[in-house]
Amino acid sequence: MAVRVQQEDFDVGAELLALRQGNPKIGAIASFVGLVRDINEGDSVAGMTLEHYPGMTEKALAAIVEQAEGRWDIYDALVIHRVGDLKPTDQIVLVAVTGAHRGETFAACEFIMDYLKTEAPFWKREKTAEGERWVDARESDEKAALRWR
Amino acid sequence: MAVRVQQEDFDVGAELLALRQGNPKIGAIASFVGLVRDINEGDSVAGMTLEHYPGMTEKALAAIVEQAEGRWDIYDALVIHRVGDLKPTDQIVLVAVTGAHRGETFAACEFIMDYLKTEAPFWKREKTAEGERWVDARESDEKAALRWR
Amino acid sequence: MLTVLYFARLRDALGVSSERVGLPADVSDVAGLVAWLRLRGGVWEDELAPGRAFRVAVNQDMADAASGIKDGDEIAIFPPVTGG
Amino acid sequence: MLTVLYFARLRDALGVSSERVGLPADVSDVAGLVAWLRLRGGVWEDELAPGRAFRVAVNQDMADAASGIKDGDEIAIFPPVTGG
Repeated sequence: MAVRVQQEDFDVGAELLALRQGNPKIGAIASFVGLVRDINEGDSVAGMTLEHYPGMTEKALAAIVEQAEGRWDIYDALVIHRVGDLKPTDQIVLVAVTGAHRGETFAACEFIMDYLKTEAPFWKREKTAEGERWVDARESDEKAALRWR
Repeated sequence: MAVRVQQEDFDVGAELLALRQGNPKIGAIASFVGLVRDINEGDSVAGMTLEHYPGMTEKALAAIVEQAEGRWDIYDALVIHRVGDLKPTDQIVLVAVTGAHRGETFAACEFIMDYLKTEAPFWKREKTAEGERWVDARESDEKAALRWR
Repeated sequence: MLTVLYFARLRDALGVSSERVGLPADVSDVAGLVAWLRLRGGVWEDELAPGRAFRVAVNQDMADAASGIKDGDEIAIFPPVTGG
Repeated sequence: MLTVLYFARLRDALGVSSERVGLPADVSDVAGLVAWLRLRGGVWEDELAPGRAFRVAVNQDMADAASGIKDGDEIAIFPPVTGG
């Protein structure tokens, strides 16, 4: 398991390759990439700043991945989440899960994303034409996390 | 939408980048990579040959992607499936789906994989220590496809 | 005439990958064609017996027993698929 | 002493990112600490009012109203998270 919080961008292809290297029992890799969109809540977005709670963020992400590992038969999981200033089309987050079969890797990958959205201390501040604003939490994210209970 | 059946390997990072390039409304990319494992049904596997039905394969894959596009609010989808001789750790298949939000992209990506497994005319022939054998279809794959009905 | 294609394990078992056959007079659907092929006996009777797992496509679309067949069609018979 | 951290919109609204406070004598859980902070009035009363959406972590673990607090703890108060 690896969890990284960083300002730098990441190379999805290289990360997936590193994650599966050396384990010929892996038959499945499910992954998710979150990107900055140029629009949110109907307003055009010029960029955003991602704030986090250093120390707790890494701890929370590791706990989420551990839950996934306890729940599904997977081999490994990787979470990379960026912080700092980002602009539209920039990558925000990568979650990748390896396993023998696809069902477990899909479920674990989606579970990690859903929990990350509601449990990991990150906050987005958007730049729009009307100025900067903190992004509000979405009820749909709460619901997405609740369905795994 | 793009569907490719090819002998050559593919570069996941480059494919995902190409898929999202030019659309800053994309907030989510769910993807799946299937790999050749060195073990199956308890036997060690030295390699496999993937046969397909040229013409129908591409048509079947396109029909599956169209179903996904009709069912979920996604932007684009890509399916690459290799044929010919492959060895353990080789990439077999890539399915990638872009959209505004993660829920739709996860669902569409898993749907495409589940249908590909039961509807697209590919057949695997494995090389084991006891010789070559055709891989049997799995009941679990039938069940995985049925849950989308 | 029909083009009939066989793939994978079924092609190996039947020993033929493709053939051209005249549309038999009383065959108008997949069930009829399969029954007609079974009349060849031997491996044909075994492999295409009711209850054996095989799939049929008509003109590159998945078909079922009731799917119609007409002159000029491309029929394919193959085992359940195992890609991905 | 407690270390109390504030993040994101709450930090901006309260105008403080971190402070060190003596553990108030009658405070033993998250609910007690929040009630004590509300006594500061003004934005504290507004932002930490019952029904407002905020989260509290104790020693970097998500906590709830009943979670215990003891001398030396690191408490963080922040809005619902919006990463990913």
